[in-house]
Amino acid sequence: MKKIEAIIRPEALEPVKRQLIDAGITGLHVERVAGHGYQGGVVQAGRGGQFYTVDMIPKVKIITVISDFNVEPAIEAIISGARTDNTGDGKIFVTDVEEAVRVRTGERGREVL
Amino acid sequence: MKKIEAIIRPEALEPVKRQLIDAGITGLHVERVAGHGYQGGVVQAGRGGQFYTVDMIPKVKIITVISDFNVEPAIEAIISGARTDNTGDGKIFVTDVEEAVRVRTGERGREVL
Amino acid sequence: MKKIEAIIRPEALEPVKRQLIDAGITGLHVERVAGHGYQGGVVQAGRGGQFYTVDMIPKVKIITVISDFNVEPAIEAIISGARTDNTGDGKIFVTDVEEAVRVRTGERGREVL
Amino acid sequence: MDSGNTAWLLTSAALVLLMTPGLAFFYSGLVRTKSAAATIMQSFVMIGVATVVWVLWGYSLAFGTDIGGFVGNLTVFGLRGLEGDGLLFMAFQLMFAIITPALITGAFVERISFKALLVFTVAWITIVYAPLCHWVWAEGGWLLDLGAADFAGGTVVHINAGAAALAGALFVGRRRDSVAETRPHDVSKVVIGAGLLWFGWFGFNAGSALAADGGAVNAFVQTQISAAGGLVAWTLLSWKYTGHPSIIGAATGAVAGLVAITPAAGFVGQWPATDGYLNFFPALCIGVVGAVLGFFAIRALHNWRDMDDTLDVFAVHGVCGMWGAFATGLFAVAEIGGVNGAIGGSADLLWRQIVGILAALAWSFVLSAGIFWVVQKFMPLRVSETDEMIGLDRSEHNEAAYEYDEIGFGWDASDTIDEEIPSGTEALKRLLS
Amino acid sequence: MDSGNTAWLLTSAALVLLMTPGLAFFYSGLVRTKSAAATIMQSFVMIGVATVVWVLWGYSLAFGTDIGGFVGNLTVFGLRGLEGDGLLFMAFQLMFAIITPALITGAFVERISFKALLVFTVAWITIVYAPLCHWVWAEGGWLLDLGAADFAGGTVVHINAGAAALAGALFVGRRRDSVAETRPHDVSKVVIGAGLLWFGWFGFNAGSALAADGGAVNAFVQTQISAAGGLVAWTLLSWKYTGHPSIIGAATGAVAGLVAITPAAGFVGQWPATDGYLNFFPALCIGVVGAVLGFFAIRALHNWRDMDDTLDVFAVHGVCGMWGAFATGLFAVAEIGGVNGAIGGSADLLWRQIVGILAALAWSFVLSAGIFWVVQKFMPLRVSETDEMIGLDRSEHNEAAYEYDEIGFGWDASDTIDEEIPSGTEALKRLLS
Amino acid sequence: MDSGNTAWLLTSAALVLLMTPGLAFFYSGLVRTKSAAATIMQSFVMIGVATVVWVLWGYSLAFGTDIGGFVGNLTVFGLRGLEGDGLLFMAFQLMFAIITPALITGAFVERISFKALLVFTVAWITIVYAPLCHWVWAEGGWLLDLGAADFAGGTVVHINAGAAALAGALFVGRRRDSVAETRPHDVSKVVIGAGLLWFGWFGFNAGSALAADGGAVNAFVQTQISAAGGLVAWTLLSWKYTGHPSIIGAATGAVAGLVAITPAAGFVGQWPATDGYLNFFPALCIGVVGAVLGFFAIRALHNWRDMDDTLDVFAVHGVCGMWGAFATGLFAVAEIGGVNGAIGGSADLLWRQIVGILAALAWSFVLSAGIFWVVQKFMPLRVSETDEMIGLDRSEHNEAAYEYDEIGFGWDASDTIDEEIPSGTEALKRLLS
Ligand SMILES: Nc1ncnc2c1ncn2[C@@H]1O[C@H](COP(=O)(O)OP(=O)(O)O)[C@@H](O)[C@H]1O
Ligand SMILES: Nc1ncnc2c1ncn2[C@@H]1O[C@H](COP(=O)(O)OP(=O)(O)O)[C@@H](O)[C@H]1O
Ligand SMILES: Nc1ncnc2c1ncn2[C@@H]1O[C@H](COP(=O)(O)OP(=O)(O)O)[C@@H](O)[C@H]1O
Repeated sequence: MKKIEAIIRPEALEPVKRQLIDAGITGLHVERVAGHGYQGGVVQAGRGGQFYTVDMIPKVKIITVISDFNVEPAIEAIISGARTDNTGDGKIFVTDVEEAVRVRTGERGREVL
Repeated sequence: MKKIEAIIRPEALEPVKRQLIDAGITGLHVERVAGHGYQGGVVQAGRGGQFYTVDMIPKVKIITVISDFNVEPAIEAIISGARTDNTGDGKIFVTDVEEAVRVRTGERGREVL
Repeated sequence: MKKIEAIIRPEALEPVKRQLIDAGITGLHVERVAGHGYQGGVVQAGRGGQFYTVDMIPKVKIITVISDFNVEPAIEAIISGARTDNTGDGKIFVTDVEEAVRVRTGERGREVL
Repeated sequence: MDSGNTAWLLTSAALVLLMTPGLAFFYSGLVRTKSAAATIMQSFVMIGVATVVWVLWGYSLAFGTDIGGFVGNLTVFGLRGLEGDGLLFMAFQLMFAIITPALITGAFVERISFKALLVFTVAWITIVYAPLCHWVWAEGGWLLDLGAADFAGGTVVHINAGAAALAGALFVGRRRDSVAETRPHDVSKVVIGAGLLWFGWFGFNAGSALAADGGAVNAFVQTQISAAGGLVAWTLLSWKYTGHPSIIGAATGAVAGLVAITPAAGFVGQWPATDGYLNFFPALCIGVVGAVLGFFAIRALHNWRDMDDTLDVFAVHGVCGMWGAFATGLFAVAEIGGVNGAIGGSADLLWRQIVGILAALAWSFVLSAGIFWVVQKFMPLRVSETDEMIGLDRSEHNEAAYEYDEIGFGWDASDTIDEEIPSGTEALKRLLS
Repeated sequence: MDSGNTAWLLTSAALVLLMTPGLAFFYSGLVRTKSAAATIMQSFVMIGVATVVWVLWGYSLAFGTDIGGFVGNLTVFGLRGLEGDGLLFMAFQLMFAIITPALITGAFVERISFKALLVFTVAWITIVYAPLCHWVWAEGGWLLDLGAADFAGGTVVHINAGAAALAGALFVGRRRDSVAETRPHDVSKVVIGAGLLWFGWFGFNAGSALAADGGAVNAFVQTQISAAGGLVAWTLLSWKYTGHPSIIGAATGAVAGLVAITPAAGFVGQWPATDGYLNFFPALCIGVVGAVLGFFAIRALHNWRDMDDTLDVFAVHGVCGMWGAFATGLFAVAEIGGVNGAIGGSADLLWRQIVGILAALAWSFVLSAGIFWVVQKFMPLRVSETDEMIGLDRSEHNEAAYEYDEIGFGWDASDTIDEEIPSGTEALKRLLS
Repeated sequence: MDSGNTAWLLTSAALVLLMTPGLAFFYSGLVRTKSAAATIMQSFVMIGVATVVWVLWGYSLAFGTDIGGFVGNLTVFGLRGLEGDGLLFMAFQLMFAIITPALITGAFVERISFKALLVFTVAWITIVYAPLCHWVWAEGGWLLDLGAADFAGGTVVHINAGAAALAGALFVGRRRDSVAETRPHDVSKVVIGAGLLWFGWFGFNAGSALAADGGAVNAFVQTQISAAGGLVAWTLLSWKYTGHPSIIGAATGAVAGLVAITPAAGFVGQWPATDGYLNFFPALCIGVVGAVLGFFAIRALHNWRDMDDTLDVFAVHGVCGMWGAFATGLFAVAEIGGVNGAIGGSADLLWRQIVGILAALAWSFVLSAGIFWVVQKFMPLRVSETDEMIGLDRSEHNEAAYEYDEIGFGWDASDTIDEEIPSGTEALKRLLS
């Protein structure tokens, strides 16, 4: 099992979620995060019309634990939902998961995903 | 060392926390997440009495890094605190942790947990 | 590639961020969490002057995925920004990351960090 | 006007002004976070825009010398020659001209273009509101001459706003992501908004007596009873239909009761006229029935796909406004407002009320639709799909409603300055040098 | 009543109405997020319920023709025959009957069953409030005849609510998870609530002069001074005892000062009576001592396990109300309110005040406990353990106070409709077809 | 004073009181979350502190018997001998003495020491505010005798607060982390604050007529028009300069318009004096120009490093206050306020206005700086670097503004008590035993 963590734009959440569901991946959860990377920051304006930049940008993190064979489809789904070709589109990280347990039943392993 | 991540109902937080502490696991942190899985969604009502469903459900994620021998007790503690036998009770994921550092002292390894 | 997760005090966020950026690590994101550990809790006062303790403490989690050779510098940067020598300074956890993808380009591996 | 009446009318005008921020909160609490600030702005900006329009030409079109029963002329353009009581009446009426367009905005929150809204508003006050106001309240207005009764704005404000909302919902089109439902992001904002509306409504209704006398007292009490009836009724309805007593329902019910009593507040009260044994009855009935009608109107309209009147302006203001105008024709008693309604023995008033309702409805719907139709020739009425997805706060105003999160907004390394902060005397020296 | 007095009383009644939404915010800010909306509702719904009860039979029980000094009869049931000044007085009194039960709700927030609360409230206004109100303010009421002085509701509103809160805390029982403390989730809500309360309290106290005259002016000024004294004193106390000047303490101190001056506002002012050199003194003293008593009352009561009067209704309203009533007996001067207190040379008033305090306390506590005792025979007074854990917002009302988080609430895939959105004219055509 | 005038003045005083909580919200919304509650407290506490100072000696210094045109003596110390109309005037004036120091706090939010703020405030009301108030409004005051016109506090309140803010920003020093910008954490709080300010400002300006007459009506209308002009102008300016119509800009523009009209409200109105064809013009011009000046003043001042007047008190209150005082000298017409301005043919008033502006500016800046200079000898004016980083909410008051997050604050295991909760009768028994 692998864990996919994708940091994306908040407004990409729904398209990505839809793509993942279409790809058969329905178990997931999301978190609000603030990101910092190549994207320079968000420009805001003061009430005197002066501009300033905030260097932490609101992002959303989608996390889903999936079977190994689902990794590539998941990555593709996320990219197709989140890509706008501008910096700040986000990153996807893949890590290994050793065990998964369903609280309701105590079942373990791939079936619980 | 292993990292345990458990997605549970918000109202199960305190029972789970108490079970973990009783099991000797006191180092942990929690996050708010929104979940999507088998559980269908939350039904809400509009002011005209119409119903609608919100497909992302508020959940809490408990994260604790523990020694390997603590994994089974921790899983049991979480299940015993969070299980209601209804869908939506949550999932537990276990991953490997390579190193742990205590900021205050710079110490490393199992002792810092 | 390794993932560094550091749970720190909220007010240490900026010093830590600055240290990381100085160490050449600019890709990161942060989350709000509530922590529980050796630190006893936050003492608050009621309006009749009575005191009480809240056992979950607001913390910030910084997450950055970096190349293996950057792990030690990152740990040092975090410690130097967050250490106050009091309990509650926080913990750093290191885990392995198998793959990283840049959504904007689809590129993979160390270059995307 | 003596000092007491002046004091009450000044107070009333201030109270009605406060209703618009109250409405801004009421509406904002009902939408999603990402358009929460923009929704506030859509009401708040009306205080500026409507005031300017009103003091320039709006008041004159409404209350200038009558032209054919239909509209006023420009004799009092720019407040020409107004002072004392006339000026006070202008100010009181101004507050109504502010809140009415603000009410309409509920129909197309979360997607309207701010620019289009401003253009629409200026045109709407001029073309739709001012004439209708003239018909009903100005000397020579044809509905006034006909004898239709509208104490504080059932037709002018509520039916008018409701019908325009209907046109707006049709022309702006439904939200892209959620046809039928709105998801309130802050219940407490809804209730405090309703509380401020209720408070201000005493100025709206009891102020419409234009004096601090028994008529104002009567309007005050009718208002309170009807609002309470609406509150209780809607709470119970939501309890019955959803299994839970809805807080937003309670707030909405109060507003429904307030809307319904608006045209009636100065005409109903004593009941039955002969011995007044049940004086509480007409207002309670108007409030309760208003809530019931509003509740089922929302249910009915939510099944209608093209009509995404998001915050139910037509259901709450249009339907309850019509009911209130109709109920005035039922319950009016000569002892209170000088004219009897159908139950009091005279069917005349009822027919006149129906004429007033239909005239207001048709006039407002047709002309509002016309204005939208013209405006959309010049600019899009709604924002782009991406902007709608991002939310109006960021896309239209570049100002998120909330940045509560200290993360990323708290203490920003890039800004920090290492230089010493000068002492006060040092800074003063630098200033003077 | 002339137009000026009418204007002031209308304004005052509106101001007192606004206190209830203010209280809703004050209380809501003090509880935890998960019951934030429910707490607002518990106050807000009173505006509906109490209004209906009051206009039907409550006012008549309180101010109908006296029966043995104890209660009114049903002569003015349903507002029968009321108009003009009588109707205005009814409306003003109504606002007091709304806020008093709302005050009580602070004692059992976060666990009360909404249904039980409604049943309790209807019974309480009828059985407890209306008679006590009659004793103190109605012609023939035995406390009035005795000569006990209560200008604006120290006994009727505050002691009454405080004693009922005590009974409520005992019968509903303590919260399951936290015996002694409440954790305010929104300090700004607490302060804006206190601000609205303060603003409305000018109507409460200065309105109780029932005229816009020197008496109203005096009550206004005493109110302001006492509230300020309470604010400052409580801030300093919290500073001393916790090391930090508490913001919630400042807001609470203001309320304590306002409560304490309520019975006294029309009786104190000139000081000493002979030359008035220290006119500021009685009110400042009442406010400061009120805050001190309230502060230590909270400390004392929080050690008492069974008594989880969560938002300290008894400490703030009961204790400060008693102090205010007592202080009236100390500081009253004939120059202001026509009667002298103990310091002014006449111990009579003081004894009458003590009788009034004890009568209100006993009456309210015993009968409120009785009502709870009966209600719990028919329905549980509190929600289940799970529901308490989930919080009243979701369990009782299925409406979370806040859904600020865009995640999961922002843009919902399941709802999105791919169909084209029709243009306005298209939609219009469909509508007409 | 008759009952009508008394009613209006009581209402006005209450309205002005409400402005301070309104300001607290306005300011709090503009700062970052971590000092949101502290910012509210900095305004709210003024209601307590200024009231105590004012009723003890402040009012007497301002309105006691004149000493050399410069200050009042202590004849009315502690409200000695005040009653009726005199007491009412005291109360109305008190509300101004509350909000003025509250306005200043915007200059040094997020870093001021609360203790230093309190000490500064007491000194400032005594040394700076009371004398300046005497000059302008008290019998014998030199600016009044000179003939300078300040209807409702352009010099006394706004220029005064603006200049003191400048001194405060210099002495307290800039924020450590962000020199030039503030980051509003809650736009809705800003707007509701502006709404309450606007509402209260009717009391401020129309109340300053000290009667419910044509003068009050005129002031009311001028206030509304100017505020609306400011709102619209600032919105358009932000749109032009940033590409988006700013919501905070709209709120700020309204405040700028309100500030600018304050000194003029009772002097301008009819335009031109001869035929009044453009009666709307002076107020609209004052509001629009006020907004333009405020907007560019903010831009200009933000480039100035040492001057971190965080919430732009000088730009909004100082600059717009000066403009308003100047504009009074331009637009005043004898038909309204009894004196003609420069355009009306008499340059005299304009010169007097300029003297008044400069006197207020210099007096307030120099003495305020002096007070800060002295206070900093005894205690630090600002909190430590760590405390600033943590935010004033936690470091100064140990009370976070918001604890919305249920996590960690919802249900706390450590507190949970396993014991049975006793039934009500059981608890009652325990209580009685
Ligand atoms: N190495 C990293 N570790 C953790 N998060 C990262 C890392 N790099 C980027 N991110 C997150 O991904 C977001 C997008 O990355 P960014 O570099 O801005 O754009 P892009 O991926 O288009 O180059 C950032 O806001 C940040 O939250
Ligand atoms: N594969 C997964 N990856 C990440 N989170 C998951 C996954 N499956 C479920 N979750 C989380 O666990 C929660 C509970 O799962 P759900 O399927 O609804 O119920 P159950 O575990 O009882 O079958 C979901 O709301 C979601 O947040
Ligand atoms: N084993 C753990 N797993 C996850 N989070 C932990 C663990 N131990 C500590 N933490 C987090 O780190 C924070 C600091 O730890 P704490 O034990 O309080 O202080 P210190 O690290 O100084 O001993 C805690 O608030 C908690 O959020």
